[in-house]
Amino acid sequence: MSGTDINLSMEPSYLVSGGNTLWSWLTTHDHKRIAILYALGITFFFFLGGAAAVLVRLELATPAGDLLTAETYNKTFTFHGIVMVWFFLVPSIPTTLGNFLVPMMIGARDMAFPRLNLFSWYLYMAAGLFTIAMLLLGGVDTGWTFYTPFSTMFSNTHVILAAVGVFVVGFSSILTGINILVTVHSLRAKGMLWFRLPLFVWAMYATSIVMVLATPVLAMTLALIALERLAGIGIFDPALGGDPLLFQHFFWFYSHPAVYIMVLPAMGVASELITMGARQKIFGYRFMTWSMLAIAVIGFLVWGHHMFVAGQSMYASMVFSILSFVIAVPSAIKVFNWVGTLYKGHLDFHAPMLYGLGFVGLFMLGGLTGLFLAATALDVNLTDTYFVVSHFHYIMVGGSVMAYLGGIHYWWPKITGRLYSERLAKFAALLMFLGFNLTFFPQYLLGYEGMPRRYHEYLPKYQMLNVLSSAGASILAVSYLLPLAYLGWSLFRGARAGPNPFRATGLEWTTPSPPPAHNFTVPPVVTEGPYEYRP
Amino acid sequence: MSGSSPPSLRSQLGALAGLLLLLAATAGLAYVPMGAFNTVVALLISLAKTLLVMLIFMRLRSESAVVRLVAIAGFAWLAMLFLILMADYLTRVTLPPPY
Amino acid sequence: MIGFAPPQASSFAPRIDMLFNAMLVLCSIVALGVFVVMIWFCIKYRRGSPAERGQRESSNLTVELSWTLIPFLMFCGLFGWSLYLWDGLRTPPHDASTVYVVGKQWMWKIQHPGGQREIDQLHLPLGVPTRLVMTSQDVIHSFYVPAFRIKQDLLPGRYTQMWFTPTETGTFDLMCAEFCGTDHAAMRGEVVVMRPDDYARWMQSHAQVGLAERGEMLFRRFGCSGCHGSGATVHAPDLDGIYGTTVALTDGSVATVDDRYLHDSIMLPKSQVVAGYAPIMPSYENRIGEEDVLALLAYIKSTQQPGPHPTEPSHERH
Amino acid sequence: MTDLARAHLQEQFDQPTQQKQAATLGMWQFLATEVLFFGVLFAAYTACRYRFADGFAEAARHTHVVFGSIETAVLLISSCGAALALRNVELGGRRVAAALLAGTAALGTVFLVLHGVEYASEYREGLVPGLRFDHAGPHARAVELFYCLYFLITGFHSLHVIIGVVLMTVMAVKAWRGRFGPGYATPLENAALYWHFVDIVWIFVYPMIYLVGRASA
Repeated sequence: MSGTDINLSMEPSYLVSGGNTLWSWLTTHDHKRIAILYALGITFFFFLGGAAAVLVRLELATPAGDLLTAETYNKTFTFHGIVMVWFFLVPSIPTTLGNFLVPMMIGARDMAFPRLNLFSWYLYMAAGLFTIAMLLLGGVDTGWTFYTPFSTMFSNTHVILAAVGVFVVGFSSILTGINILVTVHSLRAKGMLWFRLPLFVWAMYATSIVMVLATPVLAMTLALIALERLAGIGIFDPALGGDPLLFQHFFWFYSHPAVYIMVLPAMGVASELITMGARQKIFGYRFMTWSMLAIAVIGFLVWGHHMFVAGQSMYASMVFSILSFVIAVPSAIKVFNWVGTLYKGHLDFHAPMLYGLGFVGLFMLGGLTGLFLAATALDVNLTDTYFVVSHFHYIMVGGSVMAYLGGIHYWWPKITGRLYSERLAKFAALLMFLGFNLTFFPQYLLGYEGMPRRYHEYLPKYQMLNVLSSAGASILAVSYLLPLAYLGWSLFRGARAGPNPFRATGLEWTTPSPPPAHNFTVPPVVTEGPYEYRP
Repeated sequence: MSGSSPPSLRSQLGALAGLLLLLAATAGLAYVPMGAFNTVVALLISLAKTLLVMLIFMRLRSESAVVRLVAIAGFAWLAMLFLILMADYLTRVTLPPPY
Repeated sequence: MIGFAPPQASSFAPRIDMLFNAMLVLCSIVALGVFVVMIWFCIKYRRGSPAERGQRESSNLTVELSWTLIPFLMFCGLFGWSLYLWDGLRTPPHDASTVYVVGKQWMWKIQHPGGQREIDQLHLPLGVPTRLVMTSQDVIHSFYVPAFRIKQDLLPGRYTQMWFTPTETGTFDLMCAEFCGTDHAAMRGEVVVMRPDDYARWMQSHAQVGLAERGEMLFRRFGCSGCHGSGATVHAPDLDGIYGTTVALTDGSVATVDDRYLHDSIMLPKSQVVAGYAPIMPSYENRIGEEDVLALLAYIKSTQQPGPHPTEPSHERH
Repeated sequence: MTDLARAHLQEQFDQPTQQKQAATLGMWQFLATEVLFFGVLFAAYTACRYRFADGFAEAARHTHVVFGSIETAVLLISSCGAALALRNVELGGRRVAAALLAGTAALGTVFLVLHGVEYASEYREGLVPGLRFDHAGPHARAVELFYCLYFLITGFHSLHVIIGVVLMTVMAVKAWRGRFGPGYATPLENAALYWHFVDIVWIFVYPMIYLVGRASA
């Protein structure tokens, strides 16, 4: 896609230049190194949150609450939620792949604010420390949703510490969002018009809008929770005249758009994976970009569908219901366009492509079940049951994690300069797809049977499906550990990757792998749109 | 604040005079009984003051379209929050206590 | 999922299941269609396959618009159908019999109009529209009966309601669906739906003292009578026959003694102090349950001379 | 472009104008997030006031409207000071700009002192929820809620003023040392934008806190 040919140069790669001391990494301003710093933190938290999930699934293998006490169980799923949402899913793609690729894809030397970029990593780590401290001191048992008045007046756990952790990580998220938005606005290479941007960049752009405009609301709301515990102000406390529903409104004003913070980047990654695998242009490029922007905006108007039975006005519920149906339209457009992209292609089933196809399938199943929850009359029965649990895991684990790993596999040669075992990677992708469905499909049935979520013990009639789910979870766990092993191995023993092992389009593939410190030796000039694959 | 020449002294001092006048107006009008319109008037005056500050002190007049869009976005999103939040409160039917 | 559905035991259940199944069929068709097309493309257009390719368009407005508008119209239809059911779910009929539910960590306290009280059990007659008026004493709970396909949160400091008509006799699971603390999972109970004659017999055998009599008992047990009773030495207002009158408050305003006022005077005695009295009454907030306040209020009301009530006390209808 | 601007050019940018536009855009985005930060408090205020209209009117009548009005004027004038300082720098000035910035910081301090006096008198009047609150009457709860929000909103705003005063002081020193000139004043511009934003927040706080229920007393 670029007018210049491959920028092969003798410049040392970013992994080497600037020295390789610990200090050089901790003070780096290079967006690629910061992406790797983030990747380390995110991987750590992913497995930490995953360990909590393993405990939850083990406990739920039998109906009796025998493995963990009720209190420990509650702390475990809360920890799982907090870590996975704020320390893995929200930052995962934007801070690693986004940080690494956005400047490269638009032909820039770095992010617009490199120091701010590093600072937001430190914020992320500081927030992580708060969260670890919270865990070590005994955890928190409110659920990741912090519903009042339980979190403010009744819980005796470390709610303030947890809230501070999330508050700080929120700032990290805001700063990342601002950085990406400004970078895309001001640092595009010559000829990189808006509608020549790869869809991944568009996805990061839409995500950043949501991050910047939604996160402050969460931060302030959690600050209010902390103050309510500390100083006894009563804005959310009915005993003092406050309204717990006000908390839910504020919380979901962030936390519903946060779902789009998690899935929009995944959509961007999937678009890259599928065009590469199909070796042709994305079908309906403009519809893809507009639908992402539409999701980012409409995503702010649907939060009340979490509150259909919470006691909000029935008229407000009607409005939220129709808007929730409406936001399914752009998601549907995207699924159809991905499938359309396969039409008349030359399909190569590399591991990244398998992840991409897996993402489309699982995202679609998660999205379709979302329709059931958007329908007020059905939501009354299904909300707060395992149906909801399964629905959002399909979107976040089936969707986002699948796409995140697909992206890691796709750009791994670019990031590290090494190739991994393609056969193992394909096997892991298939295993993940199967393990995931075995874990979470039974949960749809459980929810339909009426098993409420956040139950430490349950009625014996639900056991069969729970055992299936726990069995699936063990397969899923293996499929997550596998990439850790073979990707780790490839770091040291993998074959050297050329600049473009997938013969993909995009500016990031025009520089050596791993790229030099400032990405391009010659500033690239762009003359055509993305995904100009030639068979 | 891209590349344009600095604004005139008159515009800055004029804006300040306008702001102080509006301050006097809003303080005075608060004591005139107008029912619900007291709040409406107070908010309209606040809006006028905000526009003065943003357009003249913050020089939004000479900024690029993107910056103006960002400046509006913050308020627009806040409006969404207010609109739907209050839609709930305004249409909520409180169930009378049964005792 | 038809095989997994819990029993349909309320008038809503079949109608909600019908919408669910309709959506299920629709979504299954879409999902299956997409999967089939995806797999078909994957096989047909795999690298090196002999399939004819020609020039594929990069976009096609007709195609895009059709897969934008068709889902949209479909969604509007589903929304309308769901709205129709929703309206029914939210509008209790006027002749519904009312049962009070108080949620508390971690139990359900039920109070029938005739004074019968139960914990974690709710006995109901078959075929009678029932309205539950609910509140919580501490955190948010949620009253969930899967067999009835209904759920409603219970909020502290506020009343919420839900209604249904049981259509099957039997025992159905009742669960708390909103996370409410340590023993959330143990906050379960059962709804027992009985034939009307069985129900009448059950009510008879569990008849307890009426609400007002219980209130009188509590009036003594909580020590209210020590100050407010006749012959008390402490300077406190006499409550006999006070309901429905107006009292002057220390801040010069006047309050009508209604349900709200009495409730607040027990729970927040400092907020409205009657003129001529010192604000010495301790707050009973967090010390007595909402269901006891109900009984106390019934007692205070019963001390008044027969006459027109400012509001008809609904639980004394029987 | 001046040498001053060239000297501050970071390697990811090609042109000083590009860098300046990026900084301005970033600052405005930060201010948009700030709008939503304060917006939560304002939304909470609106919801509570809708539920307890009379109580809020009663509570607001206990605020010190004279103090509030003077504080508003002080902030408005200081905002103008910051704008004039920037203008002066762009015209090549140094001493006047530094003086104006110092004046801005001083006015910010005056604002804080006035607010401190206000808080102290509220403590004396028993209007501080949690510490000393002895307002009674039918609206006691609503009044308490109002003062919770009052301390939250004004406290959070004062925190911003404190940051602003520090920023303005730093900018005054930098301007005095000639770190800015007609071609390069980005830090000063962004600091001024921040200060104006703090001013805007107060423009809304003032009628919401001090002017409610004045006509119906």
